[in-house]
Amino acid sequence: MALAVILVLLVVGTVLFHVLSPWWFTPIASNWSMMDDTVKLTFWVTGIVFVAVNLFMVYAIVKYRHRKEQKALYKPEDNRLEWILTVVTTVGVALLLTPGLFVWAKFVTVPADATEVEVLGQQWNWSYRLPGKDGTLGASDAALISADNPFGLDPKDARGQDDVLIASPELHLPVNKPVKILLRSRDVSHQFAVPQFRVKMDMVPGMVTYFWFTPTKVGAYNVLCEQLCGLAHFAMRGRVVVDDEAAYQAWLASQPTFAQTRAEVAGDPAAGAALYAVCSACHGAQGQGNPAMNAPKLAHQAGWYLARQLRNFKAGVRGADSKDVYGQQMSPMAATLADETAIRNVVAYIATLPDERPASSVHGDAAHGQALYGTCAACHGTAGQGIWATNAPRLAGMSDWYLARQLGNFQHGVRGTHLQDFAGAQMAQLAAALRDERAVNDVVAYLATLP
Amino acid sequence: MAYVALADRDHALHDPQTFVTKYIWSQDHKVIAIQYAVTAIAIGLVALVLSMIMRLQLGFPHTFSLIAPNDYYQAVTMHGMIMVIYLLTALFLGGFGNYLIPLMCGARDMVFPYMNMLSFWVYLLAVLVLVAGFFLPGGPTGAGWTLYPPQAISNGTPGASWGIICMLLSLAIFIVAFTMGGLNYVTTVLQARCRGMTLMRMPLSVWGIFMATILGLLAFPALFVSAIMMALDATVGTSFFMPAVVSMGKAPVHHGGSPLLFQHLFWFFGHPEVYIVALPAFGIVSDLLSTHARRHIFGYRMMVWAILAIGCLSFVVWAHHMYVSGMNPYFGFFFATTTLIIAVPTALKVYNWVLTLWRGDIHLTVPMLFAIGFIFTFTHGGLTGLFLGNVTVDVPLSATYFVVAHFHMVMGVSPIMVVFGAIYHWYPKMTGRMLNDTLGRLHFWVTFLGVYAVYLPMHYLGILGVPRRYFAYTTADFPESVQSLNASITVAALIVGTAQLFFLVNLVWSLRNGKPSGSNPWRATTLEWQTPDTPPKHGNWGAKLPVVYRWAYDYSVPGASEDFIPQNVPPSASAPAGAHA
Amino acid sequence: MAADAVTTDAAALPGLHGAAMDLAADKQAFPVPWGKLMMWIFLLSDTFIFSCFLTSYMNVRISTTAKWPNPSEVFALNVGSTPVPLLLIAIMTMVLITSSGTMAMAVNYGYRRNRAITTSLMLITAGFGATFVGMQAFEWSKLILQEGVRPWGSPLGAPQFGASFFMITGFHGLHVSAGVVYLTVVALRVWNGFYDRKGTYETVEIAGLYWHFVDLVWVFIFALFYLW
Amino acid sequence: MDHAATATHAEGQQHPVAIYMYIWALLFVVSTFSYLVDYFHLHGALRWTLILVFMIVKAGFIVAIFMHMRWERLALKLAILVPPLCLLVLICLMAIEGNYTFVTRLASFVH
Ligand code: HEA
Ligand code: HEA
Ligand code: CUA
Ligand SMILES: [Cu+2]
Repeated sequence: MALAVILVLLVVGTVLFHVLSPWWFTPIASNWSMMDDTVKLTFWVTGIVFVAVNLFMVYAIVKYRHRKEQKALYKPEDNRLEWILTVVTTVGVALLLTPGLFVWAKFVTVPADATEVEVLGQQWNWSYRLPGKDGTLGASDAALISADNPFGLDPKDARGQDDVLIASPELHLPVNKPVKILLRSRDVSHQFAVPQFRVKMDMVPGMVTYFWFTPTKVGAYNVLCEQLCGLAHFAMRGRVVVDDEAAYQAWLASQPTFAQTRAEVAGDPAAGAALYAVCSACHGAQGQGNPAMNAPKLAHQAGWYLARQLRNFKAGVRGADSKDVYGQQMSPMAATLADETAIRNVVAYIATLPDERPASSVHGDAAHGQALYGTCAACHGTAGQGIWATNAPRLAGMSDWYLARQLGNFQHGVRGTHLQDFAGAQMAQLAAALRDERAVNDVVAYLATLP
Repeated sequence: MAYVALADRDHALHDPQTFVTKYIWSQDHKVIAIQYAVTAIAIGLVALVLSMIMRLQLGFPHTFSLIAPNDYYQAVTMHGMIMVIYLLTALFLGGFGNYLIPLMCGARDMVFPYMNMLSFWVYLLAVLVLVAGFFLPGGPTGAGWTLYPPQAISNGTPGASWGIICMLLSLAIFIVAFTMGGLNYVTTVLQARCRGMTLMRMPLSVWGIFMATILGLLAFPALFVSAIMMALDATVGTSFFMPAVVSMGKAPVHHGGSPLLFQHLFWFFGHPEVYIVALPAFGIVSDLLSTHARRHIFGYRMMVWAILAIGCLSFVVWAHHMYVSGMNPYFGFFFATTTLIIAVPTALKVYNWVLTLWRGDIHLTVPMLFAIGFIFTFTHGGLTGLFLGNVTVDVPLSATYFVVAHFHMVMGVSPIMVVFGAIYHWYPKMTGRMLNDTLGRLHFWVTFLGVYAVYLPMHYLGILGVPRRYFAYTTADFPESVQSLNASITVAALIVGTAQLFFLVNLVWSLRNGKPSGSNPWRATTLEWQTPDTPPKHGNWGAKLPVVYRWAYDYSVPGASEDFIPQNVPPSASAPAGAHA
Repeated sequence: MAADAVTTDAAALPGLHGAAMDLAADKQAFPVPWGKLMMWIFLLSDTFIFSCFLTSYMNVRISTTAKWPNPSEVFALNVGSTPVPLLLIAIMTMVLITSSGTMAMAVNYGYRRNRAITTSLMLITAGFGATFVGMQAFEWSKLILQEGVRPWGSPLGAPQFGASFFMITGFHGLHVSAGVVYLTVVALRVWNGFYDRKGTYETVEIAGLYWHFVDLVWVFIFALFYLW
Repeated sequence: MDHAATATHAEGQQHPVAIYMYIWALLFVVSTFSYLVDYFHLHGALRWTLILVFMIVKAGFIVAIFMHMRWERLALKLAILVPPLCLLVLICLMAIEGNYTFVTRLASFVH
């Protein structure tokens, strides 16, 4: 009876696998332990049924397997048995459903003392908004979204002025305080999910959805997007850091309000020119870049991107890795820029520099590169022009040798590994899709052909 | 009675003359069935290959890196859609439905053979349009088989320009094809049965296919409508499903649409759809079990009522796919309740299958092996469904590999088991030859053990929180062990995938070399085995329609000379009337 | 149940029990021709299509924050200088109802094997249908040219207004147009005695079912789109 | 039910032409009523009830008389008229859902 034996083995094996499996829920870090309980309960009930049904089947297979002059029993209906089974099943189902509904009732009723936090999802990263002093969030509108109002807040709405805007994918929360997470999306549906919190919810463009929980463990947790949102869905990461009260307040204090972000003055090219003198040594007076100095072209690169990279270098988010030789050279240079204003000024100056095409130095199969570039185009644009909304810098007409080197760095964990470098980490995940050096050169070669 | 005569009214069978009218433009339900089946299996193999490519990426992301993220999402999407719609739906209804309904009901053909023929050709067109997506600029859509807008039609999703249009068009065409066929199946079952064939004497195969067809006729409209509206949103610029969105930093062009509306429409179709592929499997497996256990199906009436109950309930559970979609959270109470209620009739079917084996005279033939494999995997998959149906339990598991494991176990494995069992069972009737037994057993064991090795561990990835529809993970997200588990799953999947060659080889080889089967190799009671010639000729029954005297399950009737009494045998000393008229 | 072939005399038994007996009958569940049942089931399926359209329209209309234009003004016609609300729509409704009436009678005369009257009634029905489509074309052009309403937006308010309107009335219009062709074909066959030769006029009734359904759908569109 | 008897014994559906005329007239009247509902700018619950009532009445007549449902066997009546009921669930829930979306939009968007 090979079949019977194997079926028994499968049943036993299944149970054993369940018991011994190292793959199980991540340690819970929220108040939703009841969810785990309902799961465990369900495992018990269904597990018993699974074993019972299959072992009975095995019994039948063994006992009633075909033998000479054996005849099956002819007894079409057995209503009593059917009814008993119906009742048992109904009871079993009720046993599962009732606790489930009770917990769900908790889920849909948000505690009165829960503070609101808005999560804004977009292809393919996260940002957050806190109500600020007045405890209420201002109105938003997709039509208002732009590079300098990424949250699309209504400038005329008084409630919005003190809203705290967190442009980074890292959110901090105070431990043991219930939060109501409001979910808003800028483009397509996403899902804000942190396995350790158990609860999650889609964010649907054109409306605002919610769920609530109370973080119970201090620590840092990865945010995963669990609603297919396009090509980089799998690389859409954020982080929730659960702090004790003191640390939380400290963090909160360092975050700008909407009013403050509006107040920021544009950089001053004239002031920037002076600062740029330092840079020009390597990057050239026209910011045209200089392979000999390993300095990439800066002219015509998106200002917001340059500013972010300068901040990263200053903060050691980039260029800290010992393998990143040239990055390490850049860090001290960036350090000479005193503050945010300095950064803005120098970026403003770079914006005034003329755009001249660097000679191409990387050789590869542009046709093949074009095929590969299909993936990159999603963020960097079909023309490689760069898109602020996806944090993607310009690639077309930039120093190709530099692009190749950076792709290499991303692939080999030289860049994009720092905890705060979310965009870099995302790029690293996508760069991993390029099989080898050849693939890298092909893409870069294709980029060189773009106008 | 004026109208009773209607059913006796024989078809004006156009008798096919040329090879073309016989095998290509054929109006014979059996030929159409085979055309449907071959097309479905062919496209199914494409989906199979796609799944293998996906597995290679998931199992060995950096060793092979055959594909880029956009290819992966296109593979996932086409894999899912092809498997559900173009393989299983078409194979069960267009294939088995076409072949079995007239034969099992004792009809000469479908009631409207010409329309039936059109149905196939339109289906073929749908498949071609779908495949065309692969060759258009941007490739097929990568929006996931659920095609949620805005994502499905906005840049940043592969194939958002041409692919999605192809997909929507193909679906619309498929629905037209299905409607033409479906109207035929339903009307044939209701109006064209032979004398003595009452509904409560019909084999459960027919019941399952019949109910599935009704579900199709009532559920596909929702998909049809949403396909049209999404196509309009994409091409004309209407805003049904599209709110104001800032895609890639560009200013909104749409205003005020509701993405949730699409999700509701999709699942109003989608959930009945999963039963469309399940119910025929339920029906067919019942007949396999009863025939090869030489015992009547246990609790026939209950089985019929269960099919009806499941069919009705399946229209009021759809939003269990949307517990965490941001819909009105209070819906959770309603849908969790209705969803778990479905478990009861389904449970009864499971019990009755097992109870059919109990006190039977079980022959472990290849079809029987697959039938038992079905019970095992379906019970497993169904039970995991209870996790997901119970709203609270679903929240942590939704959108993880637990879901993927659930629906493969219950849809990607168990109905496929039935498909295989059924082909081993009816191949003799279709060709007059048996399939090779050794190859068959080999095929069963590798497939059965293989798929369990694929999908059992997958649940635990889900519990750990590994999300579905991920091209790759980083070690920052999940422990190394996840990677190694994925690798082993891939290996198992590859083995199973290649094992299908046993089957394909068997199909072709036995056509010539299989041992002749005779007209009723399994000594079965149902009408299709009682045809005057095997394979049945055009018109099925020769001069005279059969007359039915008993239900489909008179196996091992006490006092009978044989351990089975065909439905068309009148009661007599050697063949007493069964307990069940 | 008797073991030999059963043939229930369905017409004899009224009520639920009768229904049960019908369904328990062998050979066929309903005392109607194959084609007629098939048409009924098709219409059932079509009902789901139109219901989904209307439900979607309802959902987007409820959920939009933009102003929803008032149909009774948008679809008003000027008689002299005074605007009469929904005038054209009212007329269209009457036209369609009338066509349904003539169709019903056509079916009737069909069964009485009165070819001349049947044919003419059907052609009249088709004629009304064509008129309806014509009026709809007029209404569309008025909406597009004068009101500036487009499927992707409208000066009057919510873009879903135009979108739903064009989609729903358009889909209904297609049904009507198809019906006109269908009726004409059947009418001609009636005329050349095709059904006398075939021995039954059920096709006329089947065509009738389809036509009445088109009318039925309009009843809902009228109430839910124009009057809401 | 004698109608049914005749209907099934004689060929197909034959009923006195007068009845069609009668229903036709009725439909005219009811349509006019529902038109007047709008004409007199009735509002709120009253408007809704009237509109829906007239709609159902008209639909009823068309199905029952023009489409001969009235003379069909109960089995067929049930088979055709019961399935659409599951649409009611969809319609009601979609109304609620639309409302929910609307409320969240009011709560947090500029309008
Ligand atoms: C053949 C197809 C099929 C079948 C039959 C089922 C059957 C069921 N499914 Fe499944 N399901 C799918 C195909 C199917 N499903 C697919 C394709 C998806 C994913 C779509 C996507 O997102 O891509 C899905 C997803 C899915 C979800 C959404 C998960 C999510 O996205 O978060 C849910 C949630 O409720 C669910 C529930 C159920 C339930 C309760 C059943 C029930 O019908 C199961 C009933 C059966 C049993 C319960 C087993 C037998 C019973 C017994 C042995 C009795 C003993 C029981 C007790 C005593 C308690 N399914
Ligand atoms: C019937 C449906 C069906 C079937 C049979 C399969 C079969 C398989 N599926 Fe598929 N799958 C889906 C339906 C199905 N799948 C759906 C709906 C999705 C969701 C898509 C989405 O998220 O949008 C999905 C998604 C999906 C994923 C998740 C991808 C992701 O979320 O990132 C994975 C990953 O491993 C996977 C793997 C496999 C594998 C390895 C097989 C193997 O093939 C199983 C082993 C092989 C067999 C059991 C034999 C199969 C037989 C045939 C295919 C018939 C061919 C005909 C002959 C051989 C005669 N599938
Ligand atoms: Cu964002 Cu997936
Ligand atoms: Cu479902």
